Amino acid sequence: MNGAADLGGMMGFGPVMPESGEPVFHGDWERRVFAVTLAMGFTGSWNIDQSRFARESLPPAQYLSSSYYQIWLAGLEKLLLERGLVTAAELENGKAGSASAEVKRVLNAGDVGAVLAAGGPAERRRSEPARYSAGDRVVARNIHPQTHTRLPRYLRGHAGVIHAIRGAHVFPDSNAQGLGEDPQWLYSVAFSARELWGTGYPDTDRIFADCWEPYLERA
Amino acid sequence: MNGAADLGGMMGFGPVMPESGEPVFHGDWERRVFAVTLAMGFTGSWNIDQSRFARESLPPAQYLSSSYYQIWLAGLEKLLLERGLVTAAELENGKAGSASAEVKRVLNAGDVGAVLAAGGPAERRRSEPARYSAGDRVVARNIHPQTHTRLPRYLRGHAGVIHAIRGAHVFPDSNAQGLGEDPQWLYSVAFSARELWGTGYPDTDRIFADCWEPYLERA
Amino acid sequence: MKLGSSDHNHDHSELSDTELRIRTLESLLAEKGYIDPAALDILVDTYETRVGPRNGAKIVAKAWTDPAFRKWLLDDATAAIASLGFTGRQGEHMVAVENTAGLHNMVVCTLCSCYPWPVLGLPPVWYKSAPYRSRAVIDPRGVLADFGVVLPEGKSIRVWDSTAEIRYLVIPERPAGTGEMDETALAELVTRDSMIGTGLALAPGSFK
Amino acid sequence: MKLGSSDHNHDHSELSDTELRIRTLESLLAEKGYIDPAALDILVDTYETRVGPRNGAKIVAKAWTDPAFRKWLLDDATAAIASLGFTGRQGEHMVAVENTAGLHNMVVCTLCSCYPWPVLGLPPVWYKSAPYRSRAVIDPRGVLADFGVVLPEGKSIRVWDSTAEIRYLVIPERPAGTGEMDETALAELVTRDSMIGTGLALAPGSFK
Repeated sequence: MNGAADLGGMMGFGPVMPESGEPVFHGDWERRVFAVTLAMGFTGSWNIDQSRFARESLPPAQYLSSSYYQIWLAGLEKLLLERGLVTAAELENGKAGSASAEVKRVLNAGDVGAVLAAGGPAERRRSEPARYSAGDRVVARNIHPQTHTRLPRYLRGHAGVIHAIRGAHVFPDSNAQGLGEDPQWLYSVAFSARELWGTGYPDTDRIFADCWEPYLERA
Repeated sequence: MNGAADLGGMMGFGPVMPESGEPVFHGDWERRVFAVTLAMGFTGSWNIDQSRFARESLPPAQYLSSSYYQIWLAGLEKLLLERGLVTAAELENGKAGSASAEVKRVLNAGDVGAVLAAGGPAERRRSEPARYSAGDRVVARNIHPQTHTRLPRYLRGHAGVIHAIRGAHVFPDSNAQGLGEDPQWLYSVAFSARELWGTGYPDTDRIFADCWEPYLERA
Repeated sequence: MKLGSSDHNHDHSELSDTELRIRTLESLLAEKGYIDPAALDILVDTYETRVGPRNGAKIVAKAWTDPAFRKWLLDDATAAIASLGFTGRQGEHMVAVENTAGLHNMVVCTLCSCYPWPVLGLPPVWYKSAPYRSRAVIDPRGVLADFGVVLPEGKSIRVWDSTAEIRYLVIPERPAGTGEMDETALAELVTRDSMIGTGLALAPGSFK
Repeated sequence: MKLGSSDHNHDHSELSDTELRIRTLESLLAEKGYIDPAALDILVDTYETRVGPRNGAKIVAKAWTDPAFRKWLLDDATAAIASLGFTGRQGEHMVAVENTAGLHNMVVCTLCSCYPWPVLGLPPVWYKSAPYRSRAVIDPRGVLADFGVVLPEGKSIRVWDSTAEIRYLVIPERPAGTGEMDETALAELVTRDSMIGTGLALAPGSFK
């Protein structure tokens, strides 16, 4: 979707200002939002692309006016309600008022280390060969889905060169809609800064993005 | 600039919901913001393109979280401070604490009718002939100025057809920077919905925008 | 209402802050001699009570009944509209676009809130809001559905993004069964939304 | 801090609302049997005290001193990094990009906050914020200037937008005058920002 999260090339946000001290978390509430989000993700009630979409589809004013972990919390609440894991009344008063839903897994303290170490690889097998090779000229398609996509708006319609093949990976545009992983070849594509933004950039500056095959067509 | 005001094609804002009754103003404060903004505009301390830029360059979170006349008020305060017509301390306590600046004109009650009737035409003479004619195929340039422009992001890089010549008009990109009116030929350009947004649109749907000659190049 | 939402409620504490700021600012600017408070009252009265979409409705009704005026309006809207006495601020350069059996026009300003004040008055809140400005160009049929309008299959849409100082007035289709009606009666069928393109003219008998 | 600003202050009343919501939510989810509170403590402890940019610094220092490891890291970063014991969540597919005399690399995630957790820990606030995400791709030299970094004339920039599950680690240039230093000492020169590409490795003697 063309949402507030698709920030590449936007202006008006001011300078980048690192904070002093840079604590990992700012207050205990951030610790809890982080950990509850990870633990609920482990239950298998949604996939990573669905959790990203839950955040990026927040109303743009809310997205930009919230802090990072406030966005996580709002996204988590949305997913919990959508999946029927909690009711609005339960969220409101913090007490279970209905039977629990079935979840696939629960993250137990004893398993955290192994679960984090395993991670969640996105690479999959795909029987069809990759359509493009390093050096091929491609164009990012001009798509504007209402649903989740990882093709940023600033790349659409622009020409680039295949830099490398990353393997076949879960396709977020499908996975976020619950339509299956539909693995697709993933490419590192090099776009020149001049192509994306116009004159005024050194000829050799490049922006690289990882683009799934359905995002691309041959130039 | 690629700011929050450049809304064409963005998603996530919800449905269009007309309010019941539709009062022209919602409370007296809206009346006063409207009228003070018009009256201060008449003083000649800034032009219309500068006032638009003052609004669209507000921080995006503020722009989207404010109501329309709150944006006008914030833009007006910014212009008053930038032009030295008021000081921050004066804004704070509402009392003049320094000499008034010179302004070109003051809008008196007796002149309002004539001033509104006259308006502020933007058409100017330009000695060079128009470069394009109706039917010419053009492409909107892929520009990303930090400064004011009236070429929306959703048109950039896309091909269209000259529909009509509107005359030579004040060029906002120059005027907003205080670099003079620099009149340029203005064209109505027709873009097909499919060209802008991809498949899924009727072949004959069109989006028309008024584009100054420097925004265009021959296709 | 937040520009970025569909919700018409104001946050109360923010509102009182805004109310205080504009009161303070107005008295400051008057004290400094930049504004004449009496002029402000006239500005407000002009757009709150005198200028509004009845002006546009007269133009449309005349175009429906007077072929020469219709042609003039389509050829040089600024002059044709001025002949009825509607001129001035935010209507300096007018263009009229006509709906037909095969074509529906809709007007938006994606970048701010450009709107033809002399013929329609000040724009409604939704016209200035992010939901309308964002979707009118990418999903005009979805926007029309929000207004309860469904176009016949095969009708094309033209969306006019008011990116310059040209202001657009839509001439809606004249409803069927109005052959006997005079200009004054016809003007009653011309809604504001039908002149923006988010509505159609009313069928005779359907208005109160 | 609002995502859309550079200001690190929190609005206090919003914060207490958020604090209450997450407390309420955590106890609800525990009551419903979806989460094990003890697991949460371990998750927090892992990323607050155990995983951080010292992991990345070890990798870089080894690449600076061990040509075979450097080659392995550039050819198959996931495996090379795993050989040092750093694996797992948000580092499943690693790519290392090397700065040279002619080339500077910088990593961003314009769409959210993708970042190589096993080697750098959780991202700093600025990495996740709108100022960085918006400008890194359109104005990388301006962003570097915000960090006090000015690249030599003629050096090219490569910005890596983390749009998929590939995570990027920048190998900064080894500072001059470090020929005698061992891996442990070199790792001290490798700042977190130098591995994102918003900083350079420290000159010897410049760190405390």
